[in-house]
Amino acid sequence: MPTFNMIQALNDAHKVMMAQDEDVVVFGEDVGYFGGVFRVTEGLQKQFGKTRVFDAPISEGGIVATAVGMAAYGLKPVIEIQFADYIYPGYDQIVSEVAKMRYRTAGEWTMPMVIRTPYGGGIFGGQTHSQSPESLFTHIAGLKVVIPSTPYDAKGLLIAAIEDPDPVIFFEPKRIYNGPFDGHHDRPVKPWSKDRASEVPEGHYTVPIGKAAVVREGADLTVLAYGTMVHVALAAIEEQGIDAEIIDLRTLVPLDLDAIEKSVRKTGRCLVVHEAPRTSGFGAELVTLVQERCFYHLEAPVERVTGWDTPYPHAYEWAYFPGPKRMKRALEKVMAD
Amino acid sequence: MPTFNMIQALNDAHKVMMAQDEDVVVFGEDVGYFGGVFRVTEGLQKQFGKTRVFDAPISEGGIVATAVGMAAYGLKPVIEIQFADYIYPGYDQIVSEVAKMRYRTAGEWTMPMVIRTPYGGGIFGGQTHSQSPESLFTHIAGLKVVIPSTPYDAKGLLIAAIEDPDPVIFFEPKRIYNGPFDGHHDRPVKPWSKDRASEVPEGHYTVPIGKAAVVREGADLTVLAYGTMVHVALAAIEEQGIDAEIIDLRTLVPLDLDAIEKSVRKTGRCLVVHEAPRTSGFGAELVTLVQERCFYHLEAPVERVTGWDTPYPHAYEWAYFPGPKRMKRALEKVMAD
Amino acid sequence: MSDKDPSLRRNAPALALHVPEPPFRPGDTPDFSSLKIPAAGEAPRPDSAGPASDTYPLTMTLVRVLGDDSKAIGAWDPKLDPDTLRKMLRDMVTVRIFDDRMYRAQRQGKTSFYMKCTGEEAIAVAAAAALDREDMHFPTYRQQGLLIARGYPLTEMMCQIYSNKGDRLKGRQLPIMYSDKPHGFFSISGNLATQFPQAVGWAMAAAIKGDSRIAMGWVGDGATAEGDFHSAMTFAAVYNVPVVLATVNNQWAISSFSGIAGAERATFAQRAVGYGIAGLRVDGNDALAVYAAVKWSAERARSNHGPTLIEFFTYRAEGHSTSDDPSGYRPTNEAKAWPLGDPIERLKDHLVATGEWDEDRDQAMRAQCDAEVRAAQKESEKLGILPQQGKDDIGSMFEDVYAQMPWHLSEQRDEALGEGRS
Amino acid sequence: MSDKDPSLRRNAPALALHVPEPPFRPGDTPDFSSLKIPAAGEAPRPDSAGPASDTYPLTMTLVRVLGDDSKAIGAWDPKLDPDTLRKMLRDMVTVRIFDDRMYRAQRQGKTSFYMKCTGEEAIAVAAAAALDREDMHFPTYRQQGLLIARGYPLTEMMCQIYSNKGDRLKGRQLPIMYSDKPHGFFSISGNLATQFPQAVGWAMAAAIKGDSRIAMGWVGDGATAEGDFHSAMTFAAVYNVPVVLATVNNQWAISSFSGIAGAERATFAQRAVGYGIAGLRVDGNDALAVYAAVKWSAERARSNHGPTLIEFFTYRAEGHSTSDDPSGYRPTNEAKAWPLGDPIERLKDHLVATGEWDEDRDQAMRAQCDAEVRAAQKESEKLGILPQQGKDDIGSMFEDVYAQMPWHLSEQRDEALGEGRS
Ligand SMILES: Cc1ncc(C[n+]2csc(CCOP(=O)(O)OP(=O)(O)O)c2C)c(N)n1
Ligand SMILES: Cc1ncc(C[n+]2csc(CCOP(=O)(O)OP(=O)(O)O)c2C)c(N)n1
Ligand SMILES: [Mg+2]
Ligand SMILES: [Mg+2]
Repeated sequence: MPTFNMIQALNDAHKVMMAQDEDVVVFGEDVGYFGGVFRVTEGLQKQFGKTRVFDAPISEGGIVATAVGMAAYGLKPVIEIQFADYIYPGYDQIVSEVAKMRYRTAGEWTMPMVIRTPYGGGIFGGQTHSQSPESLFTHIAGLKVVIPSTPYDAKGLLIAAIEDPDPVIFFEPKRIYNGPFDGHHDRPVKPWSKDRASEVPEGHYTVPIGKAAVVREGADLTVLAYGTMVHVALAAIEEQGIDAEIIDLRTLVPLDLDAIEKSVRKTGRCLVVHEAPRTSGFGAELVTLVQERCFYHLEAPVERVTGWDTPYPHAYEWAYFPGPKRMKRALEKVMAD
Repeated sequence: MPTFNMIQALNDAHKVMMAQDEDVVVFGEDVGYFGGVFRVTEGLQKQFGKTRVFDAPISEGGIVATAVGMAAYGLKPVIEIQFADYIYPGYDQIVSEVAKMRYRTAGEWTMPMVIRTPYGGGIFGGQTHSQSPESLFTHIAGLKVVIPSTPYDAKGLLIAAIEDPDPVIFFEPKRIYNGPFDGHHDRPVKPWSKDRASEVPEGHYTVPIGKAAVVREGADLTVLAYGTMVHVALAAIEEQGIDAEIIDLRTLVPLDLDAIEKSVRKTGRCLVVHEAPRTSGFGAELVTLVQERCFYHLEAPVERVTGWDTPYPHAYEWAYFPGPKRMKRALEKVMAD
Repeated sequence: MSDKDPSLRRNAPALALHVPEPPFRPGDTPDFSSLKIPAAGEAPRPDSAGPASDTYPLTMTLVRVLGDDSKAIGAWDPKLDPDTLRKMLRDMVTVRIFDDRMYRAQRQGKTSFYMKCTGEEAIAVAAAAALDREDMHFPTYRQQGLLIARGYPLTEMMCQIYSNKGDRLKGRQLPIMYSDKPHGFFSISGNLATQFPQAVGWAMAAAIKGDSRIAMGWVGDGATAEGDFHSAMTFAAVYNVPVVLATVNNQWAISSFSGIAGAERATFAQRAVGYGIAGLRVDGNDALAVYAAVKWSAERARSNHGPTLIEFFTYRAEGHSTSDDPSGYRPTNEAKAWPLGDPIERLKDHLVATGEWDEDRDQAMRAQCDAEVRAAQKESEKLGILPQQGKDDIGSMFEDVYAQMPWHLSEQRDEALGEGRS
Repeated sequence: MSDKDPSLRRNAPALALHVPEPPFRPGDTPDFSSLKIPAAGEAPRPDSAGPASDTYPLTMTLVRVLGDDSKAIGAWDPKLDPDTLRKMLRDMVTVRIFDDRMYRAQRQGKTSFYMKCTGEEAIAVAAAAALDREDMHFPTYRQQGLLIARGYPLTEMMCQIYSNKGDRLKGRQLPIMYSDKPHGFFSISGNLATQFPQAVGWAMAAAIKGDSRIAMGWVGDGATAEGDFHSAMTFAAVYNVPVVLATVNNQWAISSFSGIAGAERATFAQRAVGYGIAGLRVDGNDALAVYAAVKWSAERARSNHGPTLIEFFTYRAEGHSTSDDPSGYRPTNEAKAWPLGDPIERLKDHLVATGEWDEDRDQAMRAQCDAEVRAAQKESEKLGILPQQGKDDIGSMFEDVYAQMPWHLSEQRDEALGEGRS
């Protein structure tokens, strides 16, 4: 089995699907000859030709809009938005068109497409290369929202997303493209090759959309996380010596509520973790669901660990990023109450 | 004291501020000669001239962007987005520019502007004249989000918004422009003139941003609502004979958390109400805050009454709108638990 | 306090903001005598496979075929056979009658909303005739003529307008937001201009697949200001996309005249020059000119010579929609004063002038169309009108959000059904 | 399964997608001999108060002033005095040295990111010289020359780059995202093209207020594809806005050549024609031509004759940023092969050719600039480099989100301070 980092895993998912399905086309800024600024589409143009893999004008709105037209024709566009921070010029087409097409045409036109985009902090990218806008998509009926946290899941989820009959916003945690990150920015970077999840099967396989993964079983606390924060959370509970169950949501919409309920009923405590700003972040929906469904099982308020309600400030990368200290305080709180 | 409906009250707020402050300019689609499709800006062009009140090209992005430039110059733009459903082409400028300008320039450039937009259902407007996208703005640090529910508040809040040093997204509940609405669409429409809140003082006054209003005191339940739903909630608790305290939030960001906490601590139960779709709606943030802050006072899970997680379907106006029946079931649930 | 300090500047003149104003407002007497209308037959017709720059002069004039004597004249005369012309006339008349009936139905409370295309019937009807049946349209809400010309059942349209049991869109869309794949009519969006770059995307897909079908995108003069217009033009130009991009310049966008979209300085066709693609400006009330221009552009696209932007110059003869009263912003008799005439009368006059039509046949045809529309209305009203809808099959509201209904929508459906029963 | 059914179509040709490809890729030998470069002095200079259409021929050529003999020639010669020229040369040299030092600082780990404007120095520097000091720029990240030409302290720029204690933006912005109101330099945005319509809005405000200051907006060739470009052009045209809109066509947008933004079919200046505003296409490596074009456009704007779109044709001589390695997508020697030369050498040669400069003075000036940049670097590094930042004054992170800090940010600040202490 090959050992892949997340970029290679995503690249491989493209290759598998482009070879399997002639209707899959890939475009976006710099994705063609160059293979994308994070190199996720490297080699695709060479292998599949310029009319299936090509550079797009710098117009996120135009990229999404033409993908809508292509999906209406019957293709399956897999488009890249270079950074999630730049998805907003395409927001109208995503919200008003992509998300609502199946509904408003009663299924006559559907929008099978994947909108891939790197998101999140941890790379000193400043205000416009660090954002985590996922909750802005979870509010939009008709979209699925997927976020992998390992090479294995990245490939399997991307294949599932391409095969999905509905549009998928596919957020890629760029901080962990090359290796998992435990939140300790002052420690040496670990490559994926040292991690079991970098063993990625060849060829076609899927990780189902809508299914969370229990990445660590535990009895005393349920931690809900996704993307980079799965790794930060894992490290934090080990450091704090808490027997927590960690659920990697993997899909935000549709959410695997069963997995969450089952765990919280067991542990009686819950901590929700994300990089995005706190107010109206997806954590709010998670906390709300947990208190709606598990109210009488809760021994303490559900806590949130999040980014701050500010833009992402360049020099304060590690004061903004919800790292081990923020985790520690929240863990202490949720366990103490 | 004149008796105004909400449109007249908003119109009057413009007049007061345009007369008082030469830097206030008003533009948007059809707002000039015609006075706007809902007539909120009627007569302003005649009174203040074409260079202070004018029609804009159909480009919500351009409208917001030029307002950014004007605010940078030192003007105070008050712009209209014809329907909230059409705000998305301006979303990038709002999220990336308006919201972040003060922060990224450390206060060198500020964005005092008001983005007014009619929102919400109840008028058979179908998918694209009925949306309630407020939560998409509450997640964006740097924006204030205001929603009035009466003519008195509409004028006072709009004046406060124009005077505010920061950008305000000002959502106007279009269903109650002409009269309050209790959710019973089959009953005759009541005009504002029959309501005390239509007594609107002449001249300048403000309703403070960031302060909720307790529109009904009560002991057994706290209902958090805004916009049209304030009136629906009032009617519903009367019909159910519940001694509920109803809080009209009026401002979503910054939220009047004190008012909420105080009330929930007293009542021990809480119901959150909005028209917007449920998942990641602003209700999620409200529920989360209540359970974070009042966990040990809660006698039952906080409930949500919301629109559905679907687009707003034309013919199903009243099956979509969170009306008396949805209120009733939620009230029963939150009181029974 | 604003930033400006005029004292900073020596003796520079004061800057001034120009706010465009239409020539006539309520109370004025509309007078279009100063409008320069090129004579029919004057415009040259370049080779459809030629360089885009050959068309640039055509972006600043008007392609017109029907002369004052109602004869077809010049290089753009498509030389259509009389049957085709008679079908076009019939389709246009049907559109007009359909609009009148449905407008009235809205006024009678049978539905919530309606939009007419009065005065613009030639555009969609002749475009439908000029494209192939398999080509795909990405329309706005004023291209009902496409559906009617392609033979879409009137009853289907009406059921959509009534959101009734026969509505294939299950009551989910505002009236007139049709969608029909078999008739090559893409779902109309309430969000202006979104369809314009989508048309380009569809045509890109056709090109990727080596198909031979092309796409035609539609947008109003006002909506050209949206960023999506620019996306469409840019992508169409970059990838030499086989698409026909049409701007219907009916000179109004609700209450804003076309100057607010930039028409004081440039024609809408002229935008093509900026991107180096072909552009044509066409008398939109001249069905033959419309046909000829679309045919030319389709030929160009289909032979891989690239996209064309066409401006159809016309006049919105009625209110924007049933929610609009244009007497608030323009003279009530402006439509009558508009010099390019009624497209239906102009085509009829042409047929009469060429001996292919007469008053009797015209009356009979109109009576027939009227009867058809009435019959369709009766038929569709059997399936219900809007005020009766929205009570049954509430569960359907939760379908088609996704291919498979996820748990949260099933739960909400059950809640909604519970409400329905309570 | 796609929709297409080619059998539907008789013998129509297969459609094909054209995907633009740059002339040279890694491994190729760049050869620009087929590039048509108009001779200096050839382009006519219309009256700046004349109709926009007078400029249309100028959108498809190049305004050039510096001839092969390094003499200034033709109607566009701005006839600048030697002191002004020497200042421009000095500013350009300073920019180049500054870029080199800061690039190196990034490579040394002193900061996270840097972007050079090598080869494009003439554009910002000459534009700064041509506009009035009070006019407002809405720049992109490659107009550091504006700040340097306007005398903004190099230390301030460097402190921003290091996000250090001296950074007036409090470490919040990515390096090179400067902002300085007193120097008429609007906050650079990471979101491409957003500033372009903002410039138009600022100039609209100036016009509303009867001010005499104008605005200048900047955008790259690649970023012209954004909807914001269209907003800027539309609003500028509609309201006859006193703004100069500049597109710096350096032929690359990261790895995408300008063909991906539409340059195969039209120049970027030509976009002006589509909106009916003035347009100029200028040799961006010719400081005199840049100066003359901006001066002309400023005159036009200031006398209420409306906006101008200028395309500065140049070449991005280095990588996009410190994150980019251009050898992955273009020949490494392409910059050298680029025929329009180095703007610094060209201006220097002109000064030498006119007897206003010599090698010795040049060496001395460069040494001086170098010393100044080094001194500034030393000075600013005293206030810290990036790796040391982000630990102190964590509370400042919560300021300036709003004018008054709301409760939720105070709470979060306290949390953050708690973390800082723990
Ligand atoms: C994005 C967006 N903004 C605003 C509107 C509201 N609106 C509906 S129609 C219209 C005018 C459109 O004018 P035009 O494009 O000229 O088309 P016409 O109605 O004349 O056919 C406006 C502003 C909308 N539907 N979508
Ligand atoms: C809205 C947006 N999309 C994408 C990007 C990523 N990006 C940064 S610079 C760049 C290329 C810009 O090229 P161009 O406009 O030609 O300017 P240049 O770098 O050549 O000066 C891209 C795609 C961005 N910053 N903003
Ligand atoms: Mg129009
Ligand atoms: Mg460039």
